[in-house]
Amino acid sequence: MLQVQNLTAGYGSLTVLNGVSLSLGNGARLGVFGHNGAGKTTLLRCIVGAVRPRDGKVDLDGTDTGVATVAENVRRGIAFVPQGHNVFPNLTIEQNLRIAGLLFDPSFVTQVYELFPVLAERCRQRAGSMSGGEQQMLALGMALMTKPKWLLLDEPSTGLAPVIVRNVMRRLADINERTGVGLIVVEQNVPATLKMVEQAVILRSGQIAFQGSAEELGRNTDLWKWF
Amino acid sequence: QDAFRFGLAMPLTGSQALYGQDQVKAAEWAVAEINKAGGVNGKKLEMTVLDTQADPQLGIQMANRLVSVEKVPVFVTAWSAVVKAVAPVANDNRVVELSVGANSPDIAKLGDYVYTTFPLADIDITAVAKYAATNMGKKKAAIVYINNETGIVAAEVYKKVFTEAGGQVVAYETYDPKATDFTGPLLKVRAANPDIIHLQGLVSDTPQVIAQMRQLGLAQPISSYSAAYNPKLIQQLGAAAEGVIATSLAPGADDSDTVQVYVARWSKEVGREPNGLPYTQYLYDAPYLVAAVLKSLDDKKTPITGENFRKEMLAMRTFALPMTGKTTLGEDHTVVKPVYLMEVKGGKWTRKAIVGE
Amino acid sequence: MQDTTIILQILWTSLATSTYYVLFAVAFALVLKVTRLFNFAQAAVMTIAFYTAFIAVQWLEWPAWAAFLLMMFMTLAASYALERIGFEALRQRGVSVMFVFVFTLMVSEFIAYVAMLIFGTWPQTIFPTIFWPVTIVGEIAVSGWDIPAMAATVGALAAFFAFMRFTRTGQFMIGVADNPDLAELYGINKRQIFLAAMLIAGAFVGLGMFLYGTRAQVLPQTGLSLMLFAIAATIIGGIGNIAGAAIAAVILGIIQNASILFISSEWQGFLLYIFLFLAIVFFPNGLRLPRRRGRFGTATRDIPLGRDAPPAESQA
Amino acid sequence: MAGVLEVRDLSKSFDGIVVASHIDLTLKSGSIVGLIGPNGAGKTSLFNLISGVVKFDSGTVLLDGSPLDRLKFHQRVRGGLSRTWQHTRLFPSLPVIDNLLIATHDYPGERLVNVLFGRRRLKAHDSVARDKAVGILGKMGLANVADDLVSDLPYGQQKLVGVARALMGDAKCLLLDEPMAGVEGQAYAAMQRVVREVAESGVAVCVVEHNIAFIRDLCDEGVFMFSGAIMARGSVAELIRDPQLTELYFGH
Amino acid sequence: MEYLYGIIIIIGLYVILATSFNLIIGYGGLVSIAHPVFFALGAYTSAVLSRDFGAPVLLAMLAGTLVALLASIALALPSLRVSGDYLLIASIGFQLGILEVIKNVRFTGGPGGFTNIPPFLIREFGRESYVVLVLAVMVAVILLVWWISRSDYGRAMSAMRDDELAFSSIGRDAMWMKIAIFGLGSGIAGLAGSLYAHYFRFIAPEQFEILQSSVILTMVVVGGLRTTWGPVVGALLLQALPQAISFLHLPPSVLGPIQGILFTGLVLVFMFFRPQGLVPAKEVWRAVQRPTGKAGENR
Ligand SMILES: Nc1ncnc2c1ncn2[C@@H]1O[C@H](COP(=O)(O)OP(=O)(O)OP(=O)(O)O)[C@@H](O)[C@H]1O
Ligand SMILES: Nc1ncnc2c1ncn2[C@@H]1O[C@H](COP(=O)(O)OP(=O)(O)OP(=O)(O)O)[C@@H](O)[C@H]1O
Ligand SMILES: [Mg+2]
Ligand SMILES: [Mg+2]
Repeated sequence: MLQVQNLTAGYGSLTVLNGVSLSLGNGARLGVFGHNGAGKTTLLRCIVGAVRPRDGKVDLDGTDTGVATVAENVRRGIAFVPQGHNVFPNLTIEQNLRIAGLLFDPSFVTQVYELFPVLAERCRQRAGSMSGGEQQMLALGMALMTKPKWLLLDEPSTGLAPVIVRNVMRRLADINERTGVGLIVVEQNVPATLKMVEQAVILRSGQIAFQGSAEELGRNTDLWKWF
Repeated sequence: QDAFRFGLAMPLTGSQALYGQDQVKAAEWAVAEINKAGGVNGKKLEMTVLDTQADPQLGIQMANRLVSVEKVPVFVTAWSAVVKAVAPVANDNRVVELSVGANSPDIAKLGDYVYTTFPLADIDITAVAKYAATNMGKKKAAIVYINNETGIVAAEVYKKVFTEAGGQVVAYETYDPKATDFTGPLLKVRAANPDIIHLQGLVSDTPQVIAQMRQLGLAQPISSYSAAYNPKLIQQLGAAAEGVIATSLAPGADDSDTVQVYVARWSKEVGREPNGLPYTQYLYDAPYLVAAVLKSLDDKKTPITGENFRKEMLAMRTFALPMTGKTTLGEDHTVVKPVYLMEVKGGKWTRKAIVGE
Repeated sequence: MQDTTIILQILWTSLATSTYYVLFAVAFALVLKVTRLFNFAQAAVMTIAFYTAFIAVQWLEWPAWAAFLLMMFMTLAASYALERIGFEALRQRGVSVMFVFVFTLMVSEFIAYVAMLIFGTWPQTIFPTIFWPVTIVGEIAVSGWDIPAMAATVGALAAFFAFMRFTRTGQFMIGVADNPDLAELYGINKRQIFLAAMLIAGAFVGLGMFLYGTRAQVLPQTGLSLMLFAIAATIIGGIGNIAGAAIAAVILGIIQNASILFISSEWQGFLLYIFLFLAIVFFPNGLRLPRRRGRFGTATRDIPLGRDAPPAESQA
Repeated sequence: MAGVLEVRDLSKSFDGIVVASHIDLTLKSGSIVGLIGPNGAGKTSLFNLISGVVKFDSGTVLLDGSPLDRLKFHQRVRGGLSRTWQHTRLFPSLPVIDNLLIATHDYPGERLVNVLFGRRRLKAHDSVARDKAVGILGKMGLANVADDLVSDLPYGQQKLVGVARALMGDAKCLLLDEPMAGVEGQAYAAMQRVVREVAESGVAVCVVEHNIAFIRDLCDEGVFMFSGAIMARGSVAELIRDPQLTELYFGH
Repeated sequence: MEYLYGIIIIIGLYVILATSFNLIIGYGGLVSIAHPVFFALGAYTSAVLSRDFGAPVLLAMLAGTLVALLASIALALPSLRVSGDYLLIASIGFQLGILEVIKNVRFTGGPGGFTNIPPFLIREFGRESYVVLVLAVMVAVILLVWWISRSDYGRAMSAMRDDELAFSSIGRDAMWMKIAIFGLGSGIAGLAGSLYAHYFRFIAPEQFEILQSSVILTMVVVGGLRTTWGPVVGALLLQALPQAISFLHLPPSVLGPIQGILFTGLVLVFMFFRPQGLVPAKEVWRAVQRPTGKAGENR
């Protein structure tokens, strides 16, 4: 269970999230949408513990992740793929993956390579010299190395070719079904995301403007056509 | 006016503090003694101590302060760079600067108000060099010196004197003040195969250089100057210290009763011998010299100014001082003193000769 | 032949005396790599290490091994305190790299003054004597200090590189060195890693100071002047390249000593600085080991000294 | 009509990884070229080679007929080339408006002499530049964040600021690297309008994007890159229909 | 009050040094420690020219400034060509190397220092005139750096520090700008050096060692990097503090170390309680006038 209860958070004098509540059962798949600056990234950062909530809490199976450090939350099973600059640029691909998985299951590397064959080919290349899309794949792979219970993805499709996006979305759904990893995906690419999530949320200026099933949102296109 | 004042600007911190602090202590004892014996015509002698860190800039600040805040007619200072740097302050303000301990030969030429009561480098280095060439009969000398002012100047003096006395300098090597390994220069010395080696270093590196010399098989006699003259050297080098010659510009405990009492007082109150015993002896004497001049001025009821102090001091010219004996200020702003040559024999410093008595 | 003996002797002695420089350089390079700090407070740790050993041997008259253990303990304790009380607090306040640098400088000076107050300013050594017996091997004088010092240094370095290569903490250091905030996303506790780096560096400093203090005299401010060499080596070795720093330390030591064969000795000090200059012109990326691809510990990075630069862009 | 920017037989490889092989590309004044291709095809690298961030192995790049090979990055920009970055590379310690003000073609404030002795010129330039910047921000829907620090903006808006900054320099040739990645759909129309306007003013534009709809709606011509080489050219609609490219890139 | 004049002049010179150093390391983001060596070059050039070559003091001072400026460009050109960080290495090498040369050549007086430098103004107009001169230069330097940092140049410096590649991508030349900043800052240090030489009339190489670098760096950083008043406050405080401590009349036997402990201890305390410097800087470039657009709601 991941429960976000009446979460309020912000930076300095600015309040970004205002009383957001969510309740997700294990293995849930949630899509979060909203315009730029709606607070999507902030929501994910609160869940992983990188932003301290002003009010409310994030409850993961009975523990409050809002007060723990990021490292502790990650070890409890929350993985987070940030938006941009999300790999160790001076280490090789292989080093990146191994370090990401050291506390968990280093042998998982082979599965990541299977998911993204291009990473296996380039396993000795410096991550910083990879193309934008390749770095995005690596970041996803690294998050998977932590064998999470919850996978938080901040705009995972950014910079990925359409065919890869489709592939990634499909594989994520696949992993979710096989291992029961919960998914929270923040996306601008709504149609592609709606195909893989069950639940959907629209954030507007830090508040939940819509909450429901993916299908419902899919039908209601004028709700999302601007995202 | 119920007290006479003079200044003392010495390094109390920084790399030179090990000397500075002991020298200040010696001066303080002297002031206390003078006051116990009735002061200067019944008035107290007061000494203002300031820290120069042996740094010229700080030296100037402290000299300025002594001159314009404390308004002293005379101040005592040391360390060549500081002595030189504050010379304009003394000259411009007509306040006497007594250099006690700096030995750079330039000090004699710093201006009308700068005098030294400490013999300059020419004196003791000349003595060891001449002694090596004539008395010890050494023909080939090697000079190893630290690459700083004292090192360079002294090495030049040694070279000149030794050559003039008929010897030959076969190796002339320097090392960096920051060095911790001296193999290179020492091997060059070894290759030159000298009869005697003169080492001009600091207290902190001298034992190490000597240790390394002996380890590299350089068995020749080694001479040095007052930096080597301390008991620690023998402790740190053990048998390797045997035969090391050093100089002292002041009489030792064996030469004079006052010195014996003085050294005993160090052992009793501080638990060790002073760092650089001869220097502290000169510093002990400095307040006596100042007091003598002040007394004479006071007797004549002359106002105590730097100008009058200088005149009176030059008029008196000769002083009998407790630690270092008779001292005559020369026309050339310097003093001449006997040089005591010391040698390590049987694990102890023993006197080898007195030059220039 | 006389000349070869001289060269060999210089090589040998420089190699022996470079041991403590190597240890200081590696300690400095490690902290710089992992925490991105120019840790001048290493000089404070050096001072504490030395005077602890000095007290144990000369005042308490402990045997050498016990003194060494006590010294190591104090060194580690000092490193621990420095990290937990000093750096961590400053990090939390988000101060600039330059600020921490000045902080470390002040800590070193502070400790030097404290040492001066307690121990005076007379140069000291750990054991009463610094004269080591000499054996002549071939025509080369080998002092009794040389071999143990080299063995200890090589042993420590081997243990260190094995640690970096094979342990979790070692590998985490590499990650944290690259991007500490990102490392947290993989469950790595960066506080612990920073601490580990400081402690390992502390151990190197302790060992190095023991070697130094048994061979040369130490003053309260000796630590600070020894730092310069460590920094030069670290920079020439390529910032972030620990093995490079170690090798640069050895090479610098040898060159500085051997230079006497070619140039007049008063210009010897100048040579180190000429070297720093040449290093920029000819080895702009530092002395790099032949790059063994995909191994840990060989990747080099540029450390932004002023403020954190944005992460490297692809191909940029 | 000759191209503003001509890339001729350009090649580059890194340790055996070919990022550009014999690329020929002409960007004409007023036209918008869409550069597409799978991840790692070499699109960003091509921009890097053209702008001089990375040196190429062989070939030439001509801007207005004169070769760029010997010029440094900033000199090429001075010569009329402008580019954006795939990851935003803004100046985080400057407010949005200042990020733009500094990017004018002849920013006089970069010379100490002007700062000390040319106040009048600075002032004149500043007011012109400010009007221009406000205009561009307005068009991109960023007017209300003009005084914010860029580091406080959400990622999407940072991308927009990056494009706005590139527009300040009056370039002859504009290279946009994934301008829409991470940007909300709402900015779609604004971005289309702005880029089109720029092209209409005579600038040669090249856009890299994975958002195919955006490319389709905007570009006059499409170029498909694969493994460092240009594999196909034509109208974007044609490219999308190509079954081989669909297999490689668009997906089914 | 010669003592006071001396102190004022020293503080004034340190304010000049710290302010110009702030221009280099703070505003320019150029990590160099070689500032004292430009101070030395200015001092030595001016001293040698006026004493041994009979140059008029004013001209000699100008030459000192110029030599420092040119030397700084000679240092910056090769090292900045590679990468900004190499300036640090090069500056260490440069500083120690130049000092080594000063120690080993004859005409500088070697390690013993250079004495009898001709005075300036003092003979004719008294010490006060020199105090006025130094203070005037100080004010001019503060104003200059203030003006530069607030002008359009300040905006450019800020951008350059943030991201050099992006800076190139908008057509700005980072390399040239760094050289200009470094040259200007170092030239000012050279001027301070010549001012020093003709008042105190003795200079020695040991006055310009690395230790001096750390003193100036501490002034700038403890005072407040990238602020107008930070280096001024830093220089004032760090110069006045030891003076004040020395008036405490501590017993001479502990005087030295206790002074040092008090001084470094106080600086450490300042650092702990004012971690952004005594005059904290916003990490944000502040323009002379705020832009006309409406202010964002989040500030
Ligand atoms: N570090 C920060 N300091 C101050 N304000 C911030 C910071 N990060 C974000 N903000 C502000 O918080 C608000 C929400 O930002 P957030 O990054 O959560 O948006 P988002 O929904 O993820 O947008 P995008 O789709 O562009 O990524 C924005 O208005 C932004 O300006
Ligand atoms: N410095 C380098 N060293 C090695 N390989 C490199 C270097 N720079 C780029 N590459 C490789 O060249 C290829 C092309 O990269 P580029 O960034 O141009 O791709 P792209 O077409 O922009 O991809 P994306 O759409 O993912 O951004 C990638 O596979 C990348 O790994
Ligand atoms: Mg976001
Ligand atoms: Mg790309």
